[in-house]
Amino acid sequence: MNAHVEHAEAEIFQKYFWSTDHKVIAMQYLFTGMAMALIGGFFAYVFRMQLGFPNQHVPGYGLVTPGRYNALVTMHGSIMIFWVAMPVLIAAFGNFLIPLMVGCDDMAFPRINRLSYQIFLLSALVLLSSFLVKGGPFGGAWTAYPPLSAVGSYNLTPIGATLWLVAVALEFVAFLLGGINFTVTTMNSRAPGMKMYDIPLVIWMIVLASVIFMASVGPLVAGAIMLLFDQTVSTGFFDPSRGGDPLLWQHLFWFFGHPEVYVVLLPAMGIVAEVLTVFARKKMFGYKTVLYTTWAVGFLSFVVWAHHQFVAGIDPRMANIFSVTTLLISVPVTEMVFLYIATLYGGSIHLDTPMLWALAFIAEFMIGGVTGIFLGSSGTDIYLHDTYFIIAHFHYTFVPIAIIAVFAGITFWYPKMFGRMLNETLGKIHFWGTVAAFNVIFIPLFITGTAGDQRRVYSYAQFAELSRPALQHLRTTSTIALLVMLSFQFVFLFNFFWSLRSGKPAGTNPWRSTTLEWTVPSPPPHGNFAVLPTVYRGPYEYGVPGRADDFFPQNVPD
Amino acid sequence: MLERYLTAASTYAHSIDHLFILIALVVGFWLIAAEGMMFALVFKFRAKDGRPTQYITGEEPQLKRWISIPHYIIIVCDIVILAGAVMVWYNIKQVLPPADVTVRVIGQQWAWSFQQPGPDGVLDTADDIRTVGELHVMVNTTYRFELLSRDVVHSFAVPAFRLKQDALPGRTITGWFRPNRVGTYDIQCTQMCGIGHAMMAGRIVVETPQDHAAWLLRNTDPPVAVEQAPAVSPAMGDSLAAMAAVRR
Amino acid sequence: MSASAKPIANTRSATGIPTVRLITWWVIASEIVIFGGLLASYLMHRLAHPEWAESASHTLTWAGALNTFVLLTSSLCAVLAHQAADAHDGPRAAKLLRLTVLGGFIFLCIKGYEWTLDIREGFVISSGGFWAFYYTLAGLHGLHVLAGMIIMLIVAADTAKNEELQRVECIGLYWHFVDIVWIFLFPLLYIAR
Amino acid sequence: MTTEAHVQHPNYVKIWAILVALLIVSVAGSMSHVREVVLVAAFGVALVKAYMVAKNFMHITVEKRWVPYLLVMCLLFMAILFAGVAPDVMKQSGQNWTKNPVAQPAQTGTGGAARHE
Repeated sequence: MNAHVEHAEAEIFQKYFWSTDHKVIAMQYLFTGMAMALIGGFFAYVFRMQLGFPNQHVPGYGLVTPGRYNALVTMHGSIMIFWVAMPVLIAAFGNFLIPLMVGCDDMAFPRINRLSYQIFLLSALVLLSSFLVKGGPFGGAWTAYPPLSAVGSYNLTPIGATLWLVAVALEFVAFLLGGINFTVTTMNSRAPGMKMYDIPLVIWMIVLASVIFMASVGPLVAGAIMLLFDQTVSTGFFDPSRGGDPLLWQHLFWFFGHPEVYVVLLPAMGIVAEVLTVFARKKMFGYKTVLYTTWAVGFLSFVVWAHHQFVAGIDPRMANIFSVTTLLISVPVTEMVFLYIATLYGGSIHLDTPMLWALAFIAEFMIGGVTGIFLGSSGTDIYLHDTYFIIAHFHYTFVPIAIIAVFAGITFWYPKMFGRMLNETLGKIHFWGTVAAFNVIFIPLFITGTAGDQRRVYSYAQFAELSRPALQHLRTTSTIALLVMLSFQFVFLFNFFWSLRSGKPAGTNPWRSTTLEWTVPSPPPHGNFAVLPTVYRGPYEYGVPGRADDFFPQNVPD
Repeated sequence: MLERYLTAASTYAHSIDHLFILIALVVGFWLIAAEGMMFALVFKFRAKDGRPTQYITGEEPQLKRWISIPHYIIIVCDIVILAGAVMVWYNIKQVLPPADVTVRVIGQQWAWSFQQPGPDGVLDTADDIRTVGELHVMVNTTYRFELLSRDVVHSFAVPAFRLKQDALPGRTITGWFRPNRVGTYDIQCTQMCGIGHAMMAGRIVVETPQDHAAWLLRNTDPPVAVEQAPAVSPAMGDSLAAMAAVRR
Repeated sequence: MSASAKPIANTRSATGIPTVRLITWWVIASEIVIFGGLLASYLMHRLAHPEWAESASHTLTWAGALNTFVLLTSSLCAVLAHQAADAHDGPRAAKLLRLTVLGGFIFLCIKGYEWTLDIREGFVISSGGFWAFYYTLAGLHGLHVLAGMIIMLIVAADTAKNEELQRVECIGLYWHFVDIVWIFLFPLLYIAR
Repeated sequence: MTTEAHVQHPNYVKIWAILVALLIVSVAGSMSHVREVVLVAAFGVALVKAYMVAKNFMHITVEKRWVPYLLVMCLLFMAILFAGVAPDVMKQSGQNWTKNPVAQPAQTGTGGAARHE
C-alpha cells in the first residue's frame, strides 16, 4: 500500500469517524439510530408473527421459544427507547440543528460531543453482543424488575442481564455528556441578538428534554450501580431476605422512566412546531404559552412516576396522590396540543410530506394522550395495567414520537442535510402506507387489552379466556398490519438513498423558512456560516403585514 | 361495555366497568372535538392562490378564549374522572370489608399455590387445604387474600374479577374479592417472571355452596364431623350446613 | 487537527458565565442527582433498619475524620490555585493544583488502608446491607476523586505554561463539590448510630 | 474568554481553619453517649461545613442567581424522590401490606441459595 492511499484512508477515517463537526456527529447518531430501528423492527416482526400465527416457523428467524420471546420483547423495548428514540430525536436532531439554528459554528465542546457518540456506539455494541453470550440476551422486560433481573438462577441469562445493564448505563453517560453540551451551547453560544424568546421551539424543547433527562437519570444511575453489584458481587440491595427492597428499583426506574416519556416527547413536539409553522405559513399561536406549558410539563413529569406502580405493591394511599398529579399533567399537555391546532387557524396550509407527518403526529398523539387517562386513573388501572390496552396506549404515543415526528423531521431537514430534495410521490406513498397500517396494528390491541389480554406472553394456550378465536383474529389482523407497515419502510429507505444522488438540488431555502439554518448552503460547510449571523426577531414571522414575502427571516435587519 | 369482551364475576367488577365507560365518554368527546377541529381547520385554511395568511400572535383575547374556555372545562372533566377513580380505588384497594374466609395466595416460578382453611375455618391449622393452580371459592362470599411470592415479582390477576395485585417477595399484601357469578375463570400472572411466564396460569372456580361443600369434603382427610368443628366462622357455617346436607 | 482550534461557540457567553464554568455547573447538577439518588436510598434503608447501627460501629471513625481533614486541606489548595490563576500566576496555580492532587492521592491511600483493615476483619461488600452501601457510596466517591485527580493533572500541565487559566477555577469547583459530598458521607457512614 | 477575576478572594486559610475546627467538633460530638448530641454535632456541623465550602470556595453566592436555584432544584427533586419512595421502602408496614420478618427460610428460594455459592 502506498503512502498516498494510506493518507486518503486516514482522511476518510478522520472525516467520518473521528470528526468533531456537529453535522457529522449528527449523521453518525442518525444512521446508528436507523440501523438500530431496523433491528428493533425486526424483533417486533418476529414476536408479532409468533402472536399472530402461534408456534409456526417465522421466516428469517425460526421457531420462537418462550425464552427467546422474552428476550425479543425486552430488546425491542430497550432498543426502541434508548437506541432509537433518544439518539435520533435528541442526539441527531439536536446535534444537527442546535448550532445551525442558534447561529454558531459548532457545539461549545466538540470533543465532548465526539466522546458522547463514541460511548453511545459502545453501548449499542455491548447490547448487541449479548446475543452472542451463553444464555442469550436479557429477557426480564425493559423495566428489569429485581429479583428477576438480579439473580441469574431466576432469569437464566446472567451474562445477558449484566450486559444489558452495562449497555443502558453507558447509554446514560453518553446522553449526559451530549445533553449537557446541548444545554451549554444553547445558553451561551447564541448569535448576537437572539434573546430567550427568539430561540426556535425545537431547540427549546431539545434543551429542556436534555435538562429533564439530566435531572431524572441520576437516581437510576445509582440504581444501576446497585443492581450491578447485586448481580456480580452478591450484595442484597434489592433482596428482601437481606434487608433490601425490590420496590426501590421500581421507584428509581420510574422516577427516570416517566420523565423519559417527556424527554422523547418534547423534541418531537419541537420538530412538529417547526414543520407546522412553515407549511401553514403561520406564526406559532402563543409561542410563550407553549413554552410555559412545556416548563409545567417538565416539572410535573417528576411527580407522577408511581402511576406505573399502582398495583405493584406500593402503599395504596400513595396511589391517590399520584392519580391526582397524573391527571394534573394532562392539563398543560392538552393546552400545548390545543395551541398547535390553533396555529392552523388563519394559515395557508400546504400539504407537503413533512406537513402530512406533522399533522398525523398531532392526530395520532391525541389518541395516545386520551387513552392515558384510563391508565392514570387508579381505579381503571387495576384492570388495564399490564394488558395490551397499555401496549396500544404507549405505542400511540411512542410511534407518533419516534416514527411519525422523526419522519416529519427527516423529510423536512433532508434538503438541508444532504442538499437534495426527497421524492414527493414516494414520500406520500410511504406516509399513507405507514400511518394507515399503524392504526390497524394498534386499534385491535386496544380491544384485546380491554378483553383482559396480558402482555409479554408468548402463547395464550394456557388461558381459556384469551385463546378465544375472536381475540386471535384481532391479533392476526394486528400482525398482518405490522407486516404492511414494515414493508412500506422500504419505500422510505429507497427514497432516502436514491435521493442522495438523484434528488432535485435543494438550494438554500426550499421551504421558504425563517430560521437560521436555511440561510446557509445545503449541505452546510464546515463551520456553518461564512459570516456569523445576527438575529433581529423571533423564529415564526410568517405573513407579516406590509411585506412582499410572506416570511421574514430571523437574520434580516428591519 | 367491558362485559361484551369479558364476564364480570365479582362485586366490584361493575364499578371498574362503569368508571371505564365514564372516562371513555368524557375523553371520547374531547378526542372527537379536537380531531374534528383540526381536520376542519386543515380543510378551511388549505392553501389557495390569492388568500394571504393571517398574522396572529396568539395573544388576542378573542382568539385565546378558544383555548382557555375548553381548557377550563377540561379541568372540570379531570376532577370528575379523578373523583370516580379515587372512589373506585378506595373501595377496592384501601377498604377491606369484613372477610368471611381468608385464603393465602403464593406465587413462585411458575405456578400459583393456594392455602385455604379446612372445615375449622381458620388458616394455618392442620386441616388447611393446599392446592396448586386451582382455587375453589364459594359464590357470594367475601374472600380476603394474603399475597406472597417465593422468588421474583409476580402479579395475581383475575380479569373476570377485575382484580390485579403484584406479589412481591418479602411482603405480604392483603386484598379482597367477592365472587358473584358461578363459573371457572382464568388467573394470570401479569408481571414478567422469567422463562415460564406464559405458563403461569391458574383457574379460579366459583362454586355454589353445595358444590363448594362437596369439594371441601373431598379434600378433607379424614372428614371432620360437623359437631366437632371448632370456632365456625359465620360464612363457613353455611358451607358446613350444606356439607352436612350432602352427607345426609 | 481541526479540534485544536476552539470553535467560536466555545468563546461566546450569552449568559454572562464563561462556557467552561457553565458546563461545570451542569456537571455538578447532574452529579447531585446521582449521589442524591444513592444517598436517598441509603437514608431510607438506614432508617428502616436500626440494627445496621451495629455494623456502622465497626467503621474506623479516625480514618474518616483524617480523610475529611485531607480533603478540606486539598480544597484549600484548589481555591488558592484559583486565586493564583486570577493573579495570572500560572506556575504557582499549577503547583497548588498538583498539591491538591497529592491530597487526593493521600485520601485514596488512607481509604485503601482502611478498606484493607475492614476486609481483614471480614467486612466485605456482601456482608450485609450497611456494608453494601458503605462500599458503594465510598467507592463511587473515590472514583470521583480519582477522575478529579486525572483531570486536574491535565489542567495543571496547561496552567504551568500560563495557558487556559480559566480552567483552574472550574476543576476547583468540581473538587469542592466532591469535598462537600464527603462532608456528608463522613457523618452518614462513620458517626451516625 | 475572560480570565478576569469575578470574585473577591477572602482569606482562605482562615476559612480552612474554621472548617477544621468544625471537623473536630463533630468528631468530639461523636464521642458523646447522648444520641441527640451525636446527631446534631454530626449533621448540623456537616450542613454548616457544606455551606461554608459552597459560599467561600465555590463562590456560589456571587454566581448568577439561577445557578444556586438550579442546584437547589436538583436537591428538591431528590426530596420528592425520598417522599415518594419512603412510604414503601422505609416503613415496615402500611395500609394492607406488611413486610415479612427476614429470618423466614421459606423466603429464601433457590436463587438465594445459589447466590451464596
